[in-house]
Amino acid sequence: MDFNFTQEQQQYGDALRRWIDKDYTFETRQRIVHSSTGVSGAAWQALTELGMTALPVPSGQGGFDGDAIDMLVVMQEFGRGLVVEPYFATAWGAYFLKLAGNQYHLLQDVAEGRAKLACALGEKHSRYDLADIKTLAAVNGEGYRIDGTKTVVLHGAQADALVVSARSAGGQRDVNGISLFVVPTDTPGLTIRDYRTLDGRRAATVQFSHVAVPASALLGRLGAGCDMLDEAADYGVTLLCSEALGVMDALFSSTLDYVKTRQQFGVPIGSFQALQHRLADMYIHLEQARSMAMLAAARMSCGDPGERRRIMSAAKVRVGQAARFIGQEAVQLHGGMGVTDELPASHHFKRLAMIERTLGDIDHHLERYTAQKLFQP
Amino acid sequence: MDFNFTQEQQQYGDALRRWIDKDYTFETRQRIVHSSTGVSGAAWQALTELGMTALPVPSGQGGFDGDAIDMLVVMQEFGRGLVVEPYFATAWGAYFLKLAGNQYHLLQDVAEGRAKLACALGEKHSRYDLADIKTLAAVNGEGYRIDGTKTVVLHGAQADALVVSARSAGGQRDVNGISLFVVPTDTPGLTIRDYRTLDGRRAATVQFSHVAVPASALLGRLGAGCDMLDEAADYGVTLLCSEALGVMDALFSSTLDYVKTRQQFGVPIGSFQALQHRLADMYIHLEQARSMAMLAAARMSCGDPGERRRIMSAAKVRVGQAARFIGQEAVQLHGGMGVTDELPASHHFKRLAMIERTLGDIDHHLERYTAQKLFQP
Amino acid sequence: MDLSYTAADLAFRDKVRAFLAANLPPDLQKKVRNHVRLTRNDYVRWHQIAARQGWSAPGWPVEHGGPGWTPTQRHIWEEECGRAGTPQILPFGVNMVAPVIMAFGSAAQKAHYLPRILNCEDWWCQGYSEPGAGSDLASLKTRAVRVNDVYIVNGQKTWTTLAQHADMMFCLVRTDPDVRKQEGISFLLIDMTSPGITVRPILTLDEEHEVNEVFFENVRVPAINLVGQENKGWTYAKYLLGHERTGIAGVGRSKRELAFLKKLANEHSKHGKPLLQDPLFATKVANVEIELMALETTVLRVITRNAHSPGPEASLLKIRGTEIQQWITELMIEVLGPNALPFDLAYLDGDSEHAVTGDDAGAPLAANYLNMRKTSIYGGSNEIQKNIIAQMILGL
Amino acid sequence: MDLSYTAADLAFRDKVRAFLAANLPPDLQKKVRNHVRLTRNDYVRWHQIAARQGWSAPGWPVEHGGPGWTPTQRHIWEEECGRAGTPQILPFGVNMVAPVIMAFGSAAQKAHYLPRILNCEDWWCQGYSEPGAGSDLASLKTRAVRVNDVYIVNGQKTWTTLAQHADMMFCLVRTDPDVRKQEGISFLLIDMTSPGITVRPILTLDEEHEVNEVFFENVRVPAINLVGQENKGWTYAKYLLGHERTGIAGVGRSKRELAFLKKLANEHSKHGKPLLQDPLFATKVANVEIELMALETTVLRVITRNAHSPGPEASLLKIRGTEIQQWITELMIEVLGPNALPFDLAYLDGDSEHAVTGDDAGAPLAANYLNMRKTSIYGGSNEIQKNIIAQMILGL
Repeated sequence: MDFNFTQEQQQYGDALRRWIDKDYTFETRQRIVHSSTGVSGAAWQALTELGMTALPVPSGQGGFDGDAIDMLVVMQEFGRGLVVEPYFATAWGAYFLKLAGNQYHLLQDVAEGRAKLACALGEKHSRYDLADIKTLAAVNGEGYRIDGTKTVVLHGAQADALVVSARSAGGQRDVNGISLFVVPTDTPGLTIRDYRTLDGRRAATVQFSHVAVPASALLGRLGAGCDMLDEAADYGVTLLCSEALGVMDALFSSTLDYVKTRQQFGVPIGSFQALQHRLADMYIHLEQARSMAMLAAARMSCGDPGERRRIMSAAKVRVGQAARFIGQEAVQLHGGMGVTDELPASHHFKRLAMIERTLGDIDHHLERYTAQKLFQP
Repeated sequence: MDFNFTQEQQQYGDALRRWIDKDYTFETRQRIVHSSTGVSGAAWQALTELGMTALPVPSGQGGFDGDAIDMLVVMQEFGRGLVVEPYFATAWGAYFLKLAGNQYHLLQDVAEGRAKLACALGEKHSRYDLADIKTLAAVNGEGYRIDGTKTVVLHGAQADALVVSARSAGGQRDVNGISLFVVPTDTPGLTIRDYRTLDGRRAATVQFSHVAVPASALLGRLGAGCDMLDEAADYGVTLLCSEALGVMDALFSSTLDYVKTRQQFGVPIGSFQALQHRLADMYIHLEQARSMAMLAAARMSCGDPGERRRIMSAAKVRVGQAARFIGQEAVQLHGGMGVTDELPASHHFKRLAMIERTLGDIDHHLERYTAQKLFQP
Repeated sequence: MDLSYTAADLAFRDKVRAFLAANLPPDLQKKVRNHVRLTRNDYVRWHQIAARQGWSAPGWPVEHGGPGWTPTQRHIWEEECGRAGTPQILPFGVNMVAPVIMAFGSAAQKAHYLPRILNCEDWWCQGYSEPGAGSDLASLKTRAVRVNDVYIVNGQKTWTTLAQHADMMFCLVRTDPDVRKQEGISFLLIDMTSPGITVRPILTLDEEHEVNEVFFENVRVPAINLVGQENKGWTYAKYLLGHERTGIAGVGRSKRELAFLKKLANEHSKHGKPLLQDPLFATKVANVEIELMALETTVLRVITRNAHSPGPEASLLKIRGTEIQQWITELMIEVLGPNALPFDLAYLDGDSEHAVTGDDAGAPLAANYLNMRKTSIYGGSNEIQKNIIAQMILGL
Repeated sequence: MDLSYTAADLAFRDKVRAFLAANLPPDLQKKVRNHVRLTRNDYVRWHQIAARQGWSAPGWPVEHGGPGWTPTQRHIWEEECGRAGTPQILPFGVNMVAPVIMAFGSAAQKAHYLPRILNCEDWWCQGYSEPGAGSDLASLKTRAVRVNDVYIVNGQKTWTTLAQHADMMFCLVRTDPDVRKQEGISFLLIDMTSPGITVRPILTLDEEHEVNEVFFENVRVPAINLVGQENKGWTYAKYLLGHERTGIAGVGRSKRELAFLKKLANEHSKHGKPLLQDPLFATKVANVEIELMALETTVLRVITRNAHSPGPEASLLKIRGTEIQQWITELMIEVLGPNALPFDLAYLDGDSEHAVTGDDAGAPLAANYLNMRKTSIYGGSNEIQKNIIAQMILGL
């Protein structure tokens, strides 16, 4: 049993952190957030040079074949640094392509920083149930025709291609009949409406009107996309847990700094025992969440879907609980400063609140956890 | 709007408290708990003289016609004083008789302290669902024959007569087909196995083997006992909430005394801010529970069953939450002393834990609350 | 003990309801109910509608223009306004500076300011907190030096709510730096148009301009604007703190928000069924509803006992009231799920008719969740309230 | 990073499992699993079975009779014992006094006591807490005065676990009352059969005789029973505190109890369906299971980093470990519902074959809930653990 990162992992984590400290400061980040696109071409270029875009891509397509543990190292840093670039969306999308095994060119473009991806899976009504799909995929000559509307597509407008779920058969919430496609964002019939998200990022409503795609756009087998969706969603969960861990680390640390510095009644407020005990509770949450984020990254590739679901849902639950506790307490302990837009703390808080609502909240994953066979005595 | 007790209410509350302080001290109480019957004839005699047995009985049967608010005043004192006499069981039983309207003699005996009652409603499997009944009542000549086993009958072995629920028709969990009877405990075929409860009281397993009762034993109409059961259970809930309030008052007050007196590190432990904030939380719980116990007592006779259910369930939930928080925190703040048998504090804690499991726990009543039509938007 | 409203109370409630039905402008009501941010004019409009009815200052004595209501009637008014969704009548004038002026102000101050407060002719803001003086308010440093018949004020206030709209500020300033910190403070009324005042916005985490920093550079304040005696300002501030804090629980408002939450949860579904029927979610809603039910009863217990100043029990009401408000906003974004992510500033600020996502009711809720984090911090943080309970009620 | 057991670890686990399957007496296992109270003999029997295998002191160095296990192997042993349901090997000898004797004791003390501890020939108890010295242990007052080659001990200890069975006590006594309170304390080994010792039971709230008061009246303790130097006892006590606290999380035991809880919840029904399928209840069980899963990983992180003394992180393990234990016992009585009320002392104490209610598995659970309230109080209360985290880890 070994909880250490390899030297190599530490190195690229450090490199990423150095780049953020130097070139992606809070002020820079805020400028990017308020820019028209909400992302930075220069930053993407830098991330490509740091090998970040290649990391999740298989070596066959010019990538570094990074696993979920490698991704933990980098996602932590993205979280800590509040990076708003479409890295999560792209890495998550790449996982679909990797599972599909037929999108070598696009994966190569991802590895080399030429292509960004986004995942258009949710719909207005679907909440966290990714199998709840109204968007239709009909056979159309050699290919397919997609119609429907996807909502809250993270970095949809910044992507070059979208992974899209659609129903080629079955009823609205059937697990069978789901098909996955990859669709370039310049495909005719696609309308993308970009907007800001609460945590300073971008998302979009993506409308498909008679969008024709070739047969090669299909990921996996027609109507059998459910397992791929399930596994890729779990991969997304471990990325988010890893990112949340970095966010919480930074937020806890700035809270500690704040209570040690902020003076009231002639002493640092961190000398008040009631606050000390709450900080101790935050610390316990943080370490328990760290354990679960690590466990999730380590078990992502365990090969047993039941065990994978169990651990990923457990991690999302536990990290979600920690995120809520640490986030809310950090704001409270920062006092007035905690509710301004001016400190990174409130942006860390917002990111945590939004991670909680991405790919399933605490209740969703508790329910999924208890539905697993492994939960039975 | 008026939250004050009448002068009369205050007087009998005070009289009861004086009697407890003088004749039902903690030491006396402990002796009674460990005696062979677990109750005291002398105490019952004193309670009769104080008018307590007459209080819940209608004036037509020699009682004082006390309502749930009157009962709040006395149940608080019983809670505070950890009285283990079968008062709750008897008052609760009397409510059934009052609703039935045909048990004048027995009610008169209750008022005059000659008869104690107990309610044999639950069964091994039934949990908090009082309509989940296997015990059968068959027509038997002019009367009925009862067969079955009732469990955790509070003060069953100390009672002179039992209120019993049985199924005269319908399936195990049907709301229709429930009949209620009153059965003297010396009726042939009754076997009562007495045991101690965790909070120093008595309960019993009561077995009915071909127990023949006359037609006059039926309370209300045959097979239509469900509403009566529901209303009487709500009455029991308000009594328990009132008692719990007294228990919490006493427990909170002894905890406050303890932290003001107990010295560690050269100061009273109540000077530590972390403990102060927890005591403030206990205070908030206590006051919120007090509000709900008062609201429940005031609404018990509101006349609208939906509203009654809603408020009684809300009160049992809120009082239960307060009881758990205050109980556990009080033990913790008492340190080692909190887990000994020697202080009233741990007995107050035990009583709260058992009240929580009587007539529905927090989850049961949350579920009942959300099932009411009034919960819908 | 009788926990029902009297016939007179019920008649009064009907009167209030009728007034609100007839006088609350639908556009304002829609904004409030939909959590769209209000403009200065929105607040003033509603205040003046209430004032025309003589109801803008429910807690004031009749002699100054109050309606002469009982505590229960005031509670009913607050509750009905909350439920209907009126803009708040901001407390800075009516509930904060006015009672101090009534108790300690000069005849001229009373004659000038009170009618103007009643009718919202002046917009007041509160100059209390400073960068170094938050929970420890008495350590404030803003300096006022008397020179003949003016005070020269220098220093800085912060977290000043809606100061960008304000005509007047009531302000705690240090007039004697050489005594115990509580003893050298005075209570000044400052005209916000005075030269030397700079108001700098602080954006809150939901990018709202609600609070400000206010800088004073040799601001000249006429000495007649001193309330009461010099160096006695701390006494007045404490008087104010114990005054009129029943509305602090926000029961009426929370009832409206809870009803909104339930409606929302009924319209959103999970596995094809309304979320409000999901046992986990329904239970959370029930828990808040029960807590609010308990709090309303607690409020009524407190106000029927102690009409004007609830005393330290107000700390309980503040803590639980703000927690309930926060829980409700949290549950609202739980309902939205992933649809909580979009952030539509134009719609929030009332600059756009509809939300970019098409979900007008849902769009402001996540920002609302963020915004409401402030409630456990402002007005004496909930930690300070627990200290007050421990000391004043529990004797620790 | 690799969070799987190695092949060697797995082989070791199989060996432990095989040992337990062959050697854990079924009657003991049944008692433990069913929460029936253990006798002195029950504890001794199991300790000696483990000793015969050489496994009674997993943390000891090989030279003193330890098995030479890695931290992971020790964790596996604890976990497997917990899951199987062995009686606990009580910590007072093996994990508490023994490391102090090894580090600071004389050669004669080592030679005499260590083998006897290994084989449970002496039952040890811990003489630390006093009526006035709980969390503030250093303020202890029990006095030892040296007269020639004996110490004369007078005073009182309290909360002394299972002292009624004890042959020996390791005891903190005050040997110098005139210096700073931490500096006048010595560490004595006291024969419990010495004249002048009185052991008085304290019944816990579940009417169990588990703790005691121990009174000393002119008890003569040979000076050779002093460990290390006079007046250095506080150092040894602190050494002990930082030592061997990984088992403190009780992960294996909690796993067994959680499995028991699930089985119980599957056998009890609500509305005709197993309670474990009720969404509210299942969610609570899942929450505890996930917390335990996280804690196990945290334990492994701590022990693989810091083999022998986990340091202040042990406070985290103690807090969460005891909270999980308490949550599980609380959920058990939630399962029982009204059937939690019966209190069957005869069955609990092993004096009766079956519970009066006929529910052997359920009968002890409410008493168990009560009993486990102690865990957040003893061994340094959870409040003290939070102080340690704040000071030692967070630097506050």
